[in-house]
Amino acid sequence: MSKPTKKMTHCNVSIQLEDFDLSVETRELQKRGADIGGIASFIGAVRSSELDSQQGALRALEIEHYPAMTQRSVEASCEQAWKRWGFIACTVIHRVGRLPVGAQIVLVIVAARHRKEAFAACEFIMDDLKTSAPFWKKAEFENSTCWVDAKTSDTEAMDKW
Amino acid sequence: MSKPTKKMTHCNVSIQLEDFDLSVETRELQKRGADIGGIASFIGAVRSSELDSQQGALRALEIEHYPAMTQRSVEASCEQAWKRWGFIACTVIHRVGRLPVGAQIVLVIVAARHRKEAFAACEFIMDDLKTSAPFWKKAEFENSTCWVDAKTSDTEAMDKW
Amino acid sequence: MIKVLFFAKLREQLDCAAKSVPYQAGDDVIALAYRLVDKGGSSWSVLLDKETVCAVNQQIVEHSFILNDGDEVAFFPPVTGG
Amino acid sequence: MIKVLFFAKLREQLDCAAKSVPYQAGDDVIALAYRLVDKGGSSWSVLLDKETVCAVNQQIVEHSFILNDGDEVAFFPPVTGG
Repeated sequence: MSKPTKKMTHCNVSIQLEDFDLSVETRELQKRGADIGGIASFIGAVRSSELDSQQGALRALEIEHYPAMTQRSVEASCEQAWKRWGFIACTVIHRVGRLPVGAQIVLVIVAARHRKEAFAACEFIMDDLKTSAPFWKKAEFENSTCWVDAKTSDTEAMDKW
Repeated sequence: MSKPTKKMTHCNVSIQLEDFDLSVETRELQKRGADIGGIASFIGAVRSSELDSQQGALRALEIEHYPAMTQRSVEASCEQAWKRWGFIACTVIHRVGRLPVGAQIVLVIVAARHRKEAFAACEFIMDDLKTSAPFWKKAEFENSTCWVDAKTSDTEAMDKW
Repeated sequence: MIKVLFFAKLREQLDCAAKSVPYQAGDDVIALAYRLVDKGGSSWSVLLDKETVCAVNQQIVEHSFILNDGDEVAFFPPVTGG
Repeated sequence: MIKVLFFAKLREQLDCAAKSVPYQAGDDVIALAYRLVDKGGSSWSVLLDKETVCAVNQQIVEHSFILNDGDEVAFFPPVTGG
């Protein structure tokens, strides 16, 4: 990877088993400067109808990842967003392990001077993470399991940037 | 106002003096259905450099509104977004009164099946609110006060929808 | 009667938050504004500014909007919330 | 030596999470994949699928990427996080 000339300052990435709290993470970011005018955030959760399935109700997703690569991949997404929109700070948390229906999976928060940069950077990081960070979901139904297929809509979402 | 044929179900709008808590509001929305896959939110805060000013440091914003109109104006913004993106539920909180630098001003949360609708509806509601809801900011500096002028960038942001 | 409200910078400039004006059949917003300027003096001509916004019964309208007896009319500067 | 890792559905299909393969100067990713298929049998041909992703030293690369001794090579299906 080519060294950026200027380093992103406040980018906090965590890959963890534990759940997260949106307010706690947002308050941490709000401390990063009186110049923060807008904070955009996104939470992805396990939907009951994550998959159209003949296999009964979804119970949980099991999320596998590639530990040595995940952190740097997500940081690279943040770095790209930072170069484009120059936000003040961001936090990304992605959970791994077994997550039941309704559980929070991923959190992205971006604090910026103005709302436009906050929204754009937050959505970009989510879209980029979806198509480049090494996470895989296995769906657990009542009587069976299956790996979730990648969606072309995610690749298309990334192409628009 | 022409009656919509189908009414938006979960739209919670509050105009208030009190501060709000992002996690509390988000958890309320998360209860609105197991089919929620994405929650996008935005917080607007009082920036120290809200205005380029010769008048010293900004201390606070005083937010005036038109009580009889504010609620229905914000609800109309939500309704428009709901008709376009069909989200599951949304919450908008806008504070009024005197808000010191760093204080939270506005919160928009949209819960939807997919991230794309959540992001789009959340940003739309913010952009529409900025150009149509009857709120006005008065800036309080160390030795003077002045009304904040409307920004053409806000009108432009709305035009893109 | 028409109930007329003024907000924010406009309210301060006119030193007036609300007033009642007799209803005149056929008046649109701009005719009402001219009556207010005639009565109030030149400082009130701010109501005729292109950027001044008008709401009738809590909905933003064009300045050609025709009024009805009992309407609530509000004049205010461009909004700056959010 | 080249350290080779497999993830998710690929790991299950191959019933293998990691293996070591001798380094051969000049090999690119696709050459390495062919060597693994030759040795492991037809079930391993999934490595040659167009949609199979390859990362070298934790960065996604094209299948024509030239390997160096000591590289960590990972094969996996398209990612589905977020």
